[in-house]
Amino acid sequence: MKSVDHALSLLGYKATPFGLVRIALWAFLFLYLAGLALPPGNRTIPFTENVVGLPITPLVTLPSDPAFIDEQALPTQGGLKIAWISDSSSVIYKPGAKFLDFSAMGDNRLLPVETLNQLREINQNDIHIDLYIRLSLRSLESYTLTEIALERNADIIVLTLNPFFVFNNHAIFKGNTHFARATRTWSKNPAVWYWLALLPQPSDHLWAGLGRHLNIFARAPAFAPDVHAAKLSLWKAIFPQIKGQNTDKLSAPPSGEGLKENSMIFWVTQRYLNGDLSKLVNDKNEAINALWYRQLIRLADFTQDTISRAILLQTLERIKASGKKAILYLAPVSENLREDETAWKQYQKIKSELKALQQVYEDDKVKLIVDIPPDALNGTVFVENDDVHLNEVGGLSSFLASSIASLTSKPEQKESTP
Amino acid sequence: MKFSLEYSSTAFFLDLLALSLLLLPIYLVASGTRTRQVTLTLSGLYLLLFIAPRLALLSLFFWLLVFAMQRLIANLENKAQEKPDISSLVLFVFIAAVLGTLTPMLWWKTQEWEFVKLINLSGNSALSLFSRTLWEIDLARNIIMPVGLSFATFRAVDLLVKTYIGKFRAMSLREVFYYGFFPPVLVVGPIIEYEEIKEGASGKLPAPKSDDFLAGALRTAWGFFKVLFLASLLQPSAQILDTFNTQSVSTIWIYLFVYTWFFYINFSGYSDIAIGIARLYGFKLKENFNNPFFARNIIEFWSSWHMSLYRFARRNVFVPLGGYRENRHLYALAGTMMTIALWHALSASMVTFGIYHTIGLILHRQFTKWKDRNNISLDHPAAQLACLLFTYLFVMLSFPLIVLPLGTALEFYGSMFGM
Amino acid sequence: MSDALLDLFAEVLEVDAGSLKEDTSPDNTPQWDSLAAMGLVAAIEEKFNVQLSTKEIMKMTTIGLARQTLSAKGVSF
Amino acid sequence: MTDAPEKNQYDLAKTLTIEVFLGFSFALLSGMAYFGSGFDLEFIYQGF
Repeated sequence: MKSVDHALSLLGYKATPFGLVRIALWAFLFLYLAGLALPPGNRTIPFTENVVGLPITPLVTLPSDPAFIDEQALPTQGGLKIAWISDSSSVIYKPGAKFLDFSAMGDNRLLPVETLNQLREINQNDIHIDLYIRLSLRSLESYTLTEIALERNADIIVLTLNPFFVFNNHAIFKGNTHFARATRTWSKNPAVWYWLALLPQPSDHLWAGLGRHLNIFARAPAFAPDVHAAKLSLWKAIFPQIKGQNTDKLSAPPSGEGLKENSMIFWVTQRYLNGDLSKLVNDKNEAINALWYRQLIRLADFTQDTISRAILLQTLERIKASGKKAILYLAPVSENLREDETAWKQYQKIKSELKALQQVYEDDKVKLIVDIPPDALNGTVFVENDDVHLNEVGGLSSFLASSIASLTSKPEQKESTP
Repeated sequence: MKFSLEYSSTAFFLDLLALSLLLLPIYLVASGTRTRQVTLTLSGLYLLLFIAPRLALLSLFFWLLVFAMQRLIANLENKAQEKPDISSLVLFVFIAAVLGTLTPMLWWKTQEWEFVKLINLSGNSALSLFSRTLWEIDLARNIIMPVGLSFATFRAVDLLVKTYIGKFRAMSLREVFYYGFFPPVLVVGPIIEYEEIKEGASGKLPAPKSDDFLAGALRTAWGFFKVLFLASLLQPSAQILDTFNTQSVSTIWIYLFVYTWFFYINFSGYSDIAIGIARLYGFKLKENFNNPFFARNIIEFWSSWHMSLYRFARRNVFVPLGGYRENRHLYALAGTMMTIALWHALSASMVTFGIYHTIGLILHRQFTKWKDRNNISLDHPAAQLACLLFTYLFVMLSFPLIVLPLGTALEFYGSMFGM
Repeated sequence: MSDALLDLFAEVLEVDAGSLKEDTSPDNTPQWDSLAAMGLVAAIEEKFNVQLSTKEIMKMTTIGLARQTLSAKGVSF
Repeated sequence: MTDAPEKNQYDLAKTLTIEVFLGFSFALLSGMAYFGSGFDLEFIYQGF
């Protein structure tokens, strides 16, 4: 159907270069006006219900939302602003809670909350925490969050390094919806410009550009659930209903399930376990986290020019360049990891690599904590069959609180030894 | 362990549109045919990088082989002019080349999981030989199904057939890669012929003018609107495909009716986007749909649904099988229909789909002969409407075969008729 | 000017010769695409008494190309 | 031959209104396509 050309000839309109520019301007104007009429919409921000009434602002959106950061969250004034950047190792799971369930996070506790309580106990008050936590956060996303935290001028950055991912080249990012926001922050750091050409898709750049000026694009994702619901009610109004099918399921917004099976499972099972999953499941065929993580840690790659190292170095460089205070700590690991000798050896190698970086990057403002002192971990309980997720904090929160306090109170900081 | 390999073509087209904002000014300024061909090839490759770098590498490898085969056949075809005695050799090489080109697609359609494992693992490993960074980025990209393989395969076969019948001389790598990586048609077609994007008699590629930009932009916006808004409104109709055994007969018919429109709007929307974006670069690709649901007979339907596939099947299957010879016409019809059906999937349901529509074509042929013999005219509007409705009904009934395995499709028909 | 080839196509496709041109093809002419074209090859072979190979038939995607193929086989118009 | 002035005004007015209409339809189509998709691109069924 050559309808477009036909329609244009019917209109009797002859396109000219200036005509095209005028049309484009009109289109932009109408989109802008439509955007004005659009409120910000309430984005579903995970962990909101975990921090009710606390001076803590969760900022990271659902994985399916390209905004990546809740830009509506107002920056807080005064007091000490801590930016807590972490993955699920900062979540204290209620026994039986599912790991990747974004919607049922409410009854789990958070390590930053426990640490805030500890800080208050050692009369470090007037503290506000910007919470940059996402389940399955990978090193590239945590680098972008570091840049964003510096943009939102955090006073202290607390950043978790996950031993199972820090040197793992198989998983530098999870899903690509964070790239639209990342384009803005990466453009400030020439050392990573080559990432801009290889990682964010052209549509991410387009979305970043359009989203900054046109609300209709920036705020659309927040309305995804309402649009879904509107379409469904339209459908229900016109067409007969499917009996027995809970059509409301269809209207459920795309919460966390954006995390489709990640490709890492494919590479590991196909390449390193030649397709046999039995090493990852127990006799009841349930996936065992510990077994999965112990395969992952085998992938740690210590050669110099890997992208995972490049990301870690960029994170450290940018923090140093900012002059801001920071604590980067390697998330503690359960002693059960010793059951897998190769995994334990890899874990030791990871620690020695980080200690080498410690010599280079540690100073009075930036702490790179590789070994959490053992007494800080008494009372800490790891989830059953899991080497990194927590059920009980134990002494970890007070250790982190004192580490943060040590950075803030003593201005003339002598060369500190851990 | 299976992977959900669903892929969003929308993301690809959004990328192509975004890239075009940067590319079009360059395209307008660097107006040499070679530079334009190379620019388009590189941008096609670049876009595949975002699906997965391994897909870009495998596509390069595929089209490199096509280049080699095309050159070989062209040279042999040349020699055969002077020494006709080698023409059977040329035929043999040609058939081997076509079968070789079809192999990846056939392998995928018959052994999906094994083929998916192979291309992901081998593609990724091969990447590590070229660039460590690309290899590491590739590891984090999704596991892919061979996006656009069926389209690329038929474009390649078309090229080889035209070389064999002497229409094309030996082509340069630049030309073959330009044809292989022409961005708008990479993911969901249409299955274009090389002539549609070839330089004109003047040796120049068409330069987009203002009306090309306007028509192209409008057509693209219209395509996105159809796919992202209209089709998504009708998408709930797909529920019937897995809940039909507990629904009322009327619900099944209504949902199937809506589903055919969802399928058409979604698929033709993608073609609108592809043709629209190609138009931004000045290319006027042949149409891929022509109101198929308003066709008055089955032959008219098949010449207005996924027309690029139909044209491919007609020139590369129907004609060689003797479509224009009285005695071989039936075989040609059946061959053409089966090619169209089995291109979608090598499954029992698609074989049935092919047989179903071949019978439809044959019955239409007999009906036309009978009608002409008794000089009955169907020009009366009521008759035209009846033909339209009957054709649509005939096509609608075949839809379950496209999306359901044969057993389930038969159950679907059972519940459609209240059995 | 009536031309033997155009007349033949007009007769087989049941269309008037005036509407046929050198670039007429099945893509742009519904009649050529319909069942009427079934007897096309036989008509050409009979009228110009030539034997057409599959390859030659495949090349005849427009009237112009048909003319080319036939003149290559020594048919004069 | 130069057109009468009112004809020019008429043409100009007609062109501008058509351009406004085209600009509006672009905005409508792209806005509804993006916003109306519910932004969940994953569910879009891939034609073949």
